[in-house]
Amino acid sequence: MEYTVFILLLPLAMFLLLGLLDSKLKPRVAGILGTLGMTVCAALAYFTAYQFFTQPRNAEGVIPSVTPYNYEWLRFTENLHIDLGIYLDPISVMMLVVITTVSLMVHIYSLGYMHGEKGFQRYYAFLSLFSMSMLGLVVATNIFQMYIFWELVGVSSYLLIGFYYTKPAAIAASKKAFIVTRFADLGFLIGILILSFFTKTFDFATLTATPTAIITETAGATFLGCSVASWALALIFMGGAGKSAMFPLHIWLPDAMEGPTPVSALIHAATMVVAGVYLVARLFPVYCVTPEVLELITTVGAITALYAAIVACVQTDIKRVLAFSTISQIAFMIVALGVANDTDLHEGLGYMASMFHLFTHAMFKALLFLGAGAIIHAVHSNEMSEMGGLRKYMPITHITFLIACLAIAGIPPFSGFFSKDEILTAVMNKSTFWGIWMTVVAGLTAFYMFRLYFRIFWWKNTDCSHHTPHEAPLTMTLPLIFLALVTCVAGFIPFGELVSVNGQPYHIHLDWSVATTSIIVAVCAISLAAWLYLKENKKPTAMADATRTLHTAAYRRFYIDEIYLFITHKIIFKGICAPIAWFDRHIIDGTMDMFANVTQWVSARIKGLQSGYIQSYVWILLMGTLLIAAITIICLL
Amino acid sequence: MEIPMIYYIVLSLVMFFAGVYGFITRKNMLMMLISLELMLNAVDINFAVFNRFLFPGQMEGMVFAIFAIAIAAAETAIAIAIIINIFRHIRDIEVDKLDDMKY
Amino acid sequence: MELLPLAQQVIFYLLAIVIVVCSILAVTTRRILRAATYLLFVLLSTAGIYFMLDYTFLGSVQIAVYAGGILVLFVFSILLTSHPGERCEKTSLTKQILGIVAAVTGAAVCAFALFTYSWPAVNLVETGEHPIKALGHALIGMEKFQYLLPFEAVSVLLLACIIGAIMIARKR
Amino acid sequence: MNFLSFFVLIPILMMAGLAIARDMKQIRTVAVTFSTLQLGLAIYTVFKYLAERAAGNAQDMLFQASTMWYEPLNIHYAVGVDGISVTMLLLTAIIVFAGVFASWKIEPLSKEFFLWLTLLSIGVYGFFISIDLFTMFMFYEVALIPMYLLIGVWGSGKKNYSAMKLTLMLMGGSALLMLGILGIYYHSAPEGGQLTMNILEIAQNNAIPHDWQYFLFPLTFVGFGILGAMFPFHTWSPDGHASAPTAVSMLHAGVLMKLGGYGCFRVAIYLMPFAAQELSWIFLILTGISVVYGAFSACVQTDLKYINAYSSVSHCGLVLFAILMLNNTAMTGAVMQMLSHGLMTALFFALIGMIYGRTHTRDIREMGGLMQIMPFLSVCYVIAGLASLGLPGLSGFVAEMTIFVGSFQHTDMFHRVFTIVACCSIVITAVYILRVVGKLLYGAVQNEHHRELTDATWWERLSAVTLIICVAAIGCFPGWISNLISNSLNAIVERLS
Repeated sequence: MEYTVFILLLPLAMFLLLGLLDSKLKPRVAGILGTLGMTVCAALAYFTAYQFFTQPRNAEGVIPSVTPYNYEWLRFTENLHIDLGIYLDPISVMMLVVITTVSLMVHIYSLGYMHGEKGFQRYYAFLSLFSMSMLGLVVATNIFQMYIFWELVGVSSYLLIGFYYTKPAAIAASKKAFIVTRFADLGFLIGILILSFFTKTFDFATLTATPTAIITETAGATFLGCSVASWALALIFMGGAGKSAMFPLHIWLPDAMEGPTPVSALIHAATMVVAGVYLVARLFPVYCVTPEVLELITTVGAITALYAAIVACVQTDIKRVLAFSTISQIAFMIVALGVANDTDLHEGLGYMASMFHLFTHAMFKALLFLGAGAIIHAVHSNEMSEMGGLRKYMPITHITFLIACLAIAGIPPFSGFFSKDEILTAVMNKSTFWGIWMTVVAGLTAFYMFRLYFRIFWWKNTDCSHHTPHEAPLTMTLPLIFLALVTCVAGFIPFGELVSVNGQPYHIHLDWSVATTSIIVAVCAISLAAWLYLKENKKPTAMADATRTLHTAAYRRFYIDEIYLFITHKIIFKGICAPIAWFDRHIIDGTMDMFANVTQWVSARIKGLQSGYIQSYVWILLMGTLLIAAITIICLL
Repeated sequence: MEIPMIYYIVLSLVMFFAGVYGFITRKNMLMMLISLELMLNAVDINFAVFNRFLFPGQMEGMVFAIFAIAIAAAETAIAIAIIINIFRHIRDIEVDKLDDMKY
Repeated sequence: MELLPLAQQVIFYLLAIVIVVCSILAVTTRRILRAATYLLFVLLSTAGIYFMLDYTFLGSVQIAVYAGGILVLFVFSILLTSHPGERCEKTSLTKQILGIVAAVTGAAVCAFALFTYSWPAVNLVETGEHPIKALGHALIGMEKFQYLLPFEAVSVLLLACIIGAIMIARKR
Repeated sequence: MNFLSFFVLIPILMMAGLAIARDMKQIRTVAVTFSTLQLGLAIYTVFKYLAERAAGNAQDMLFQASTMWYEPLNIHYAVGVDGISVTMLLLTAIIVFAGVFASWKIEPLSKEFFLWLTLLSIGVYGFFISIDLFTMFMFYEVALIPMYLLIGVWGSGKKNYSAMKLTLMLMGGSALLMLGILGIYYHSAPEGGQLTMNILEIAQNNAIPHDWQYFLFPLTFVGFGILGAMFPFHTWSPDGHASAPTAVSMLHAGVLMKLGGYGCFRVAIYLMPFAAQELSWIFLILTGISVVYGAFSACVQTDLKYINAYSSVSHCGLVLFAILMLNNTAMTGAVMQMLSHGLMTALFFALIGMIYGRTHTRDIREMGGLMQIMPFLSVCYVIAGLASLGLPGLSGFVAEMTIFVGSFQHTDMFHRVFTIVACCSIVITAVYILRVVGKLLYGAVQNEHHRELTDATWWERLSAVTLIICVAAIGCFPGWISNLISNSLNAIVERLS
């Protein structure tokens, strides 16, 4: 399967081609070239998936993982070396499919959405760069390769968020996204360093094959009461949490919506943000040897899920709502991983559920974002208050959006139902408390999604006197329809057969008690949303007024951003950087200047001796001579 | 030759230190030059006197006195040329005004 | 010069008084032209001293070069650079004191050295005047006690001086 | 004659050529021809070196040659190269080449400018090829002195102050160095043996007593460390770089600061391994501070060159930091960091110079939205920034990661903790780089007059593109250069154990 290397090289070539030629290409040509490249790439990915999953299973019933390509890129020591390679196992192949599909859809969609934008070619170049990096990330053979592509996706995300580089908000958002994730990456890097120091390898295959090695190697080494192994893994998770926008590192994601909407769909909904989940899944056997870290992961995920869901309920910018919903949904996946275990298939249900949700979520969240893009394209605003009653004007968008909302709310038979149900079951198995917690979050999800849906498509009958919204062009609706179809059928894919914690096929069976509960909760939430938002009325405002404090707090995202702002500006900039700069200029440099000044002062003082007046010289010369003469005479006497 | 050698030397001594005094106190460059001539002259006397009294058969002292006079003449010529040149530039020949090239 | 001892003494004292007085006046007078004149007296008296010592050639050189040549230069330059009757400004008291201190201590130390030194017994031989011919040989000879090298050096120096003086003083 | 001497000879010929050049065109022709020649020679050296190694030549230094120069002190003109010097020679040649194009329109006194610049490069080349302590020191001085004139005459801002400060501080460093070198010389052979200045012989004799090493190691390390901008001796760097003309900043930050790191390797660590191990912790603290401190300082600067100078403090701090880790990987990282920092900082300074040449200000508060006005320069600036903050695929990442991984392999806990402290710089670097990029390139145009400015000319493009290609090449294919360096380091590392 050596051809898989072209899945990476093709987008890279596209990036170089489009990036270097830039404005020398016609926008249209650039767009089509990029899309074609991605199409080939997607075809290759599908073929890979087909080939991979149809392989004969080995004796344990596991699909053997394949490393079709591995190149030693940089050697550090005897054991440590960064390889660039391709590692195919169920989850990476699944990710290949997800990424290429969504990316292809976004490529096609952008042909219409970004039409006429300045820097169209650049946009496609960045998209290709991102696709390349993301694909490289998921097929990484070793943790350092992952880190490399991890950084690359970070940069592509930075470039794409800041695509409208004249808009201050976009610049700030891109900067924020990069720096927050960079901070998380610091944890990732330190985690890698610690892990590799003890296990003497970066290689995933080796790491996961002997996951207990880290425990034996680090035996006795503790730091602040926890074993070094836990620290390493927790730090690596920190990297994942940063990319996946887990609380409290989530602050960059809502702001990242300043980027073009298709970018949000690709990067900040479907692919890049699930990198954290993927990272934990990739190292899952290793995580399993440190249960305390898994508990940490569960807790972080659960808090994030609830937090994001609450905030999503009161946001007014549709992309922000979707962003918080993304955070919340990723938190679902994280929680599912946290409650899983690799002892057997049943214990490891969370792992499978998490991956399944990742898959379905990527499709319907991309759909939601692309739909939102179509709406924004039509209304020229992100604010809900500008919208309403759009169902008449944009039928295709309406239907596909509804499908996606139903999917995310967990209504059968849409894909979200199946995956979310597995997650709830897994959580319920582990702990009832978290199970109820997550069910509540699922309910909230249904509520805020339908709040969004009703608010956009129903609410009022828009007069649209000055501007009539119209359905998007074909290039934009086609991806919507495609993704909607996928959303409808994805739930029936026998996902557990392909992906499971130890690779053996797992037959998904619905736990009807959990499923029924969640459906009931979802339906109630939807009804509540319908009651509040179906027709234009004063109820929502009244409710908001009734819970003013909570509402404002949630609207301001519980002031987390303000706290960050305080820390960065007041503490880091004013409290550390500025004093250091002052110290440097005045104390350190001052000391150096002082040496110079003292020297100068002394010379100025003794300069009088070198007056330049020949008479003083003569006088001094004479007196000196006389002194010497006198001394000589006295001595001779 | 009734006059003892020491008389001559004391004479030149007085002349020399008169020159020193003049050189140190006067600001006018020409005056300094005059003082300088006094000192040179005192030295010439010493040459001649030592030659005469201590080594009467030889003439080193005299020869060197002649050389000294020649060099003094040369030096004076140059010095005066310089002084006049300076005078042309700054209309003055006081030494303490000559500080353009200082520092 | 054959002179009576008394006459010798009288002449010496006369010359000595002229030299001492004129030297001191030369360095203290505030009129520069007078200073030059005093210098002339000093130079002439010095020439007198040389004559007394039987160095007639030296004495005549002294008169010709110093009194005749250099002094004329001085007078010219003085006239060029100052107005007639102009007085130099008074030297400051500090400077005077410094000068006096330097001169007096210097003189004292030298005098002390002179008077405490035990001179070799001066065996004054009446040699009369050195023949000019011998002097001429000494100046251009290359043997021991002959001075061709310094002579040439001085001649080159003089040449350089002439050129230098012209270069410096000429108008640009 | 040994072909390494051409590294010194070609610039001398170039100076002769410049001396007879009459107008700007001829000056440029001469400069371009010779710097290209030099670049060719550097590349040739790399290949020849690799071929020689492949042929199995296992000497520590290849292409050695030695000529007696001053008998009483046994000073030789001795040359030889290993992987590290070859890398540095290549770096120098690239930067000089780019620097020539960056100073295409230097005014006034262009001929003199190029003459001094060439003299500076002679010093640098000579330093890298020398294996005799005294020759090395002499070339070091040759490289320092022209700086004074180059900054003082062609600089901007407080140029006299900066030139003076830079020269005096570096001279202070070389005074320490002179002392250190003499100390090494007088202990270079066992009792009664022939004293020598040759580094290889000194290393072979290994005769410097331990108590003397305690004294000489700090002298030499600080002496070179001053040039490597080690805290607290870095303050010449912000002022010096800010005032220097473009090509000089490039050469200075790009190459001259590397003399410090290279010297620490070649003299301090290689010749005094015992003290290096015993005293490394002191300097580790200092360099660790440099790394973080430089980055923090850069965060609040407003002058582009100051930002870059502090960033250089941080990055060069990392070089010395890694050297002190005393293991092969970290030291390989250090050399790669020298190379990488040299290239990208030269790129930065070149771009800043080009921007400054147009806007006549370097204050980021007075500029904005340059991306719309000069897209080419802006894109290059972004690339340089990304390289600086360690984007994979560009050289900074490779070097930093090699350093971090290598440093973290140290068996001592203290060293590992300090590695983590140094790692923090990657975040701070991102902060100040993005701050500049955001303010300078993105956003609305601050000054309406800037709208009329033009984008890069062909020679500016050539200069920037050369550097970018090198940065990207190292970033994408680091393997061969890492092997080249790491093989040469074995000799040094063996002495340490």
